[in-house]
Amino acid sequence: MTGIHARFDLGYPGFDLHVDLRLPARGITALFGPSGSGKTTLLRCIAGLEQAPDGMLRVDGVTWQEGSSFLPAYRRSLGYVFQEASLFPHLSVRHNLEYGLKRIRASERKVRLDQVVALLGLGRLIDRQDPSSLSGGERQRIAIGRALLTSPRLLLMDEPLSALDAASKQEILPYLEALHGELDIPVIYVSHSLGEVARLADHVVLLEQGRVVASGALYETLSRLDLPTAHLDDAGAVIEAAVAAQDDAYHLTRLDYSGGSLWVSKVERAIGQRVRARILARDVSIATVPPQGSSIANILAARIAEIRDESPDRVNLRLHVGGEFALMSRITRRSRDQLGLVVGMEVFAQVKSVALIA
Amino acid sequence: MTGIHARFDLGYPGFDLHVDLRLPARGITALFGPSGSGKTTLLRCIAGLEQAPDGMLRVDGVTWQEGSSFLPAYRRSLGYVFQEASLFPHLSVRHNLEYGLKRIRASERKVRLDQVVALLGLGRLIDRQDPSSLSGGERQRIAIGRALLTSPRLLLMDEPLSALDAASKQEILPYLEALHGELDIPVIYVSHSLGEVARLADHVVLLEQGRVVASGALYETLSRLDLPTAHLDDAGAVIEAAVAAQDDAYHLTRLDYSGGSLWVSKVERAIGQRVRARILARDVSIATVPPQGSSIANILAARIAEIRDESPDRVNLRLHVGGEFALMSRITRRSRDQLGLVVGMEVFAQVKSVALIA
Amino acid sequence: MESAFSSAGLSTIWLTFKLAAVVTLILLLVGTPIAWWLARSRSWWKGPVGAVVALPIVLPPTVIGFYLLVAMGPDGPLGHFTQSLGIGPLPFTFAGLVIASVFYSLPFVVQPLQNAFEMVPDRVLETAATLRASALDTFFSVALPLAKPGFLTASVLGFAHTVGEFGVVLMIGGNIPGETRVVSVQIYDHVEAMEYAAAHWLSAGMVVFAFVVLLALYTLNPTGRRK
Amino acid sequence: MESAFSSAGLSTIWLTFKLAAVVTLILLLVGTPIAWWLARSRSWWKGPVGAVVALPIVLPPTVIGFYLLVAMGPDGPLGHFTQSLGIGPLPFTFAGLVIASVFYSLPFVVQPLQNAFEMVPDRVLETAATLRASALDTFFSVALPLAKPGFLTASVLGFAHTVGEFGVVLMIGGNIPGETRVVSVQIYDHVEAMEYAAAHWLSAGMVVFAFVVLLALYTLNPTGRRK
Amino acid sequence: GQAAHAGGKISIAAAADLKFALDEIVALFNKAHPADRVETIYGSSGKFQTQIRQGAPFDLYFSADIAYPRTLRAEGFAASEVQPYAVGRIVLWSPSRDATRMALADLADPAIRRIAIANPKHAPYGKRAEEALKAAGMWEKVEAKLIYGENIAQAVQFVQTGNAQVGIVALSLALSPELAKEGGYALIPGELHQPLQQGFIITRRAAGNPLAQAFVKFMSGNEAREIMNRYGFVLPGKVE
Ligand SMILES: Nc1ncnc2c1ncn2[C@@H]1O[C@H](COP(=O)(O)OP(=O)(O)OP(=O)(O)O)[C@@H](O)[C@H]1O
Ligand SMILES: Nc1ncnc2c1ncn2[C@@H]1O[C@H](COP(=O)(O)OP(=O)(O)OP(=O)(O)O)[C@@H](O)[C@H]1O
Ligand SMILES: [Mg+2]
Ligand SMILES: [Mg+2]
Repeated sequence: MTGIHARFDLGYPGFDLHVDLRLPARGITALFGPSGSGKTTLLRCIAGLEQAPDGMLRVDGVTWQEGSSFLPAYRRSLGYVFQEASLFPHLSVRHNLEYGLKRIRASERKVRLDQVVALLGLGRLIDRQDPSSLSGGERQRIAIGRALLTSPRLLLMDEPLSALDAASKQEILPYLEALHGELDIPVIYVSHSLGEVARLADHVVLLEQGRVVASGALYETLSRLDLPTAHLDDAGAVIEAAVAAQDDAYHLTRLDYSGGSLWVSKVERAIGQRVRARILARDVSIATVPPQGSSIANILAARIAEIRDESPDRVNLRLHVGGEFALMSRITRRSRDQLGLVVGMEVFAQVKSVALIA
Repeated sequence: MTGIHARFDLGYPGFDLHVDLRLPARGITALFGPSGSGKTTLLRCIAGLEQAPDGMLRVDGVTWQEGSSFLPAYRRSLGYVFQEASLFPHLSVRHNLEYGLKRIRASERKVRLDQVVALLGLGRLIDRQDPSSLSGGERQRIAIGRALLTSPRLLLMDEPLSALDAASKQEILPYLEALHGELDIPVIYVSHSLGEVARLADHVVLLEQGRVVASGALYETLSRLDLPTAHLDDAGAVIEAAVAAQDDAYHLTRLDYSGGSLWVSKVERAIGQRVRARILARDVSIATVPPQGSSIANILAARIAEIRDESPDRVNLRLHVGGEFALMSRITRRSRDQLGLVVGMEVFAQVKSVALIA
Repeated sequence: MESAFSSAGLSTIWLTFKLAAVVTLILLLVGTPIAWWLARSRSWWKGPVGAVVALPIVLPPTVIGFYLLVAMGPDGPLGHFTQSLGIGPLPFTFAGLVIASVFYSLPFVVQPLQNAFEMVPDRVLETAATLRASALDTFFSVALPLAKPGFLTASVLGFAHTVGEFGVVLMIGGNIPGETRVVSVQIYDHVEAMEYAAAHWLSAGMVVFAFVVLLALYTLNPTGRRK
Repeated sequence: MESAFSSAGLSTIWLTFKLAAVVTLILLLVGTPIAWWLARSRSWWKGPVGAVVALPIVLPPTVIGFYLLVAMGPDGPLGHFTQSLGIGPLPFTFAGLVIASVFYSLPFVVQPLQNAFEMVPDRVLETAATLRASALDTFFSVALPLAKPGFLTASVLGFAHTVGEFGVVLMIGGNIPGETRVVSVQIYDHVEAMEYAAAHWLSAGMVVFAFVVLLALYTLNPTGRRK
Repeated sequence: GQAAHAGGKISIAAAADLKFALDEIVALFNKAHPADRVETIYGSSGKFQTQIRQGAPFDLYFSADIAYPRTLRAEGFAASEVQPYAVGRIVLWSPSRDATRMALADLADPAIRRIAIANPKHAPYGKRAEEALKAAGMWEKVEAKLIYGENIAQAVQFVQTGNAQVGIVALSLALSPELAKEGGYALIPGELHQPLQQGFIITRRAAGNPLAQAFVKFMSGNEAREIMNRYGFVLPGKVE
């Protein structure tokens, strides 16, 4: 009975949430959907901040809500990073950070203050007295740290990174990943950014108008051409590969996966270790003859498994390598016709860029 | 004496803002910089919410602040969208929207309520009574609308879109563009997203630790390899081109510019009209021989003008076509060496994807 | 024994109501700017002014009444002033009662208003400024509505305190029927005269009336919580 | 003529201070949960309870004193109760004074607290809950500090009102030197006995003392504005 | 508890008009009984009556009239008979005009805008003032000018502060050093009103208290009577 099972029905005038979800007990679940689709409402139900009548919530076999029994929010071992950072205005930055930490048993403290301070870059901020004078990004980083410091068994994050610049994001993301890797805290993560989702998530839930449109493993969900995600600019495939070789001179690493081999920026891992990478559909071009003298290092021989219109001018392709799903590609309709691409055809996939994400 | 001239010195413990900026009187200026670099502080100074002593601010020849004279915020014809949407909690959505509208002379009203409602998708929300029950994105859309409805002479936007999903962003961006095109309101726009910046901005200001690191036209600034922006994932060139031909069957448009010709998704504009497009460095690959049978439709003969290390494994290239800057490209160091790329060499630039942005 | 509901009784009730209403109105008018200034100013004077405003509470009403009587009397500074205006001395007049009650109840109005104004976030005021609202406009269109619970409290405390107060009123008013005899004084008289039945009736009437008014206030004006 | 600073005078001042301090403490202890409930509950009872709490203000103090005296007296319901506990009747004792003052000043404490609690945003309370703070813990660690301006006001109003009040005190306390004679009653006595000099001195002392205390409160405890 | 014999203590609840006289008497008594303490509490007679019913710790009750102690006696709160100790008189008093030559009829003078009396409803002196005004046929003429003090002391204050020109007050107050230096008075003929009989009782709690008995005895002694006389109280010849 591990995993999270959530069933909520909640109506507001003009909106109702109607979900019945099973989520894995580990890893990061991305909650993805347009503005007003009920993402925040769902998180609030899970946190026990919204009391959905007849709701049901079980986390790792422990019932948090069912029928008339309702575990109050503070008894739920969860961390919540709100969409709008809500620091306690009367507490210094340090006391904000320590607020939750002090309230859990010493034996439960798996995340240390100095760890969080170092990883979220809070050193310059921790002695500030007045949180209202912090910048937007600073506030949000502190709110994240504060939630992490409760060493929760479930972490709910409502667009935690949207107020951050790319550089801060790049610094924090690895920590969130590590957190999940090391501490095994399941995370439900609301994001508008498919990039973030792909980088972080193991599981994806697509919400639309309060209903679950799709829920599944990241690899499957993001590679499905029939879902709304396929139309996003950032659509693409997420693959799991093993470190196969290192090229120290050029700072490159070769990854092997079911779909072939890819050269990526140096990965500081031992040979054989598994990593996750993301290949955007728009970064994959197709050639019918083996490309020559090109800066594109990654070229895979692939077979077209599916072609689907993405927009009036573009199509999405699913590509298989050795019978298995390997890549998604987005090209113009004209290129499809000029190259005469049809399902089943053998082609060369040129991968311009691979984003290593875990 | 058109344009904005701002000079502010403001110190907080541990931070000081020290800027002397000249911005164009029209178009969108992007304010770009890491968290805590002073973007919000600068906007607040411009808005008159922060009173920097000895500050100076002239907008289109009108002095808003200088020496001891200080125009209070409410006398400055500007719109301000705060980083955290701050709707009036006691007013309905409609009254929030109309708050500023009512306070300007009828003759100054250039933006209509129904226009804003339609363009920001507020129809379903306008009759809501309690703004605190809105979702994060809904709140932000209303805050944007409210600011627009004052038909300001200067619009300050502090990460207005960060709380919005990609789809909403895509809907709102054209409106902001149109606004700027039609109403000729200069906008200062804080953003963490280089994509947004490139799409919207004409002018870019890079801020770091309260200092202006660079300030200049979008094209120049974003194509400079020596600025921090060159290291961003989204680095690339922004070009201005003319509509040269339409391919209705495939829904494509050919753009001509000083750097050559590019095929892009259909642009609904007349032949000869000028548009702006953005080409990410990572979308541009290099070939030393003319590529064959490739889905990449856009191939330009170019000359390497500059090569600069971007990271241990990658380099950025500036490419010229016909003696003028045309493209930026990001490739691995290994590819550079394998292909023997050096400055001055003639190559083929393969452009996988072009984002049309205006 | 005078019944509470005789015509004299009715005039007393009417007078009380009129006094409390006028006093509450003046209190709100006078107290609001003071409270606003106390809440938002960073001046050094804030402390002293706040303390002075709160002072009248610590003195027993009759004593305040006495001092006011001296000050408003023909030889007092206020008396001189009003006489020079040709109004004549204020004691034993309705106007005198009003002024004395305002003075005495001011802290009960200023304090809750000050609190409420302090709780209005700077951000919404700034937002209003960027939407072209002048300070005054912002005050009326944003600060005032957001401080509504404070106004409710201030009005209730001010009104009720004026109704209930009788030390000052007795001293300044002189208990003149139809002119300065208000219900509180009347009940006091009944109790002193051991006309307990009349006192009970009048007290019960006051309590019921107050209860109904307060209930209506609280129910019709639910002072929403902050989200 | 008794001087304000004779030993009897000092005991009166000490008694006043003790009474006001004890009453303020009890008022805060009793008023806080009531105010919290009034501020946060959505119960139907909110209106009626709020109205009842506010009621004591509308009755003249002497009249409240009279009813309390009867209720607490040997034949009153409260008197029966205290006698059955073996405490004996409360009137004319310090305890009786305390109870009466608490009853009378309760609205002055509950109202500002209620306001302050209403102004605490739901969001910070929710945040505390997600950080493992129980309702009680949240109350003490978040709501209370955020409601500080309300507590300041409540304490000032409660304390000052207890010091200044004398109608109830005179009735319930019986003006017994060293036991229930507080400064307000003392000043009242002086004025009634036309011992104006003594009344002036004592009043001036009270005012100066109150001013100093209030000034210290306001200056040391700047009730920060909301950002 | 009961006052002890040696080092005993009693409290006297006394009507406010007794203030000056009683303070002197108590001072004398204390000199004669250095080990004992007598405390006086002045206030409204009606309030005292209510409080004694509710168990107030007063040993002697000197009322400003005789009806209150009689009621208490009838209800069983007294440990002694009701003893008249003085008859009060009322006077016209004014610091701003020459009251010594004034009569009730002069109150119609339009220069006199306000006349202060104690509230006839519950203050004995006010009641007598009303009776006197009615008997003199002046009531209708002056009713609109009347302002009512909570008690006789407040009526005096209205006049003292200049807010009323004339007051009908207790002779004992007019004779007090404080007022005597401010203005003169004219005695209102005693036949215009009921006598202001004032009586006292020993309360139930002081039954058998020797100090209370001693004070009562002292009260009827010559020294005390002389003081009472000086403050304008007519003394009863005998116990009722
Ligand atoms: N109390 C309420 N009363 C009425 N409608 C509500 C209430 N609370 C939420 N809603 C509506 O429910 C919908 C879902 O809100 P929610 O905050 O869950 O959206 P979201 O998916 O988090 O959106 P965003 O990405 O913009 O934050 C919105 O349309 C919102 O307006
Ligand atoms: N009143 C203040 N006292 C002290 N430091 C302050 C104050 N106001 C702002 N700062 C500091 O000044 C710096 C700049 O803040 P600002 O809000 O302008 O940053 P920003 O560029 O908008 O960042 P973000 O992208 O995170 O919103 C921050 O480090 C902030 O902590
Ligand atoms: Mg949301
Ligand atoms: Mg900012």
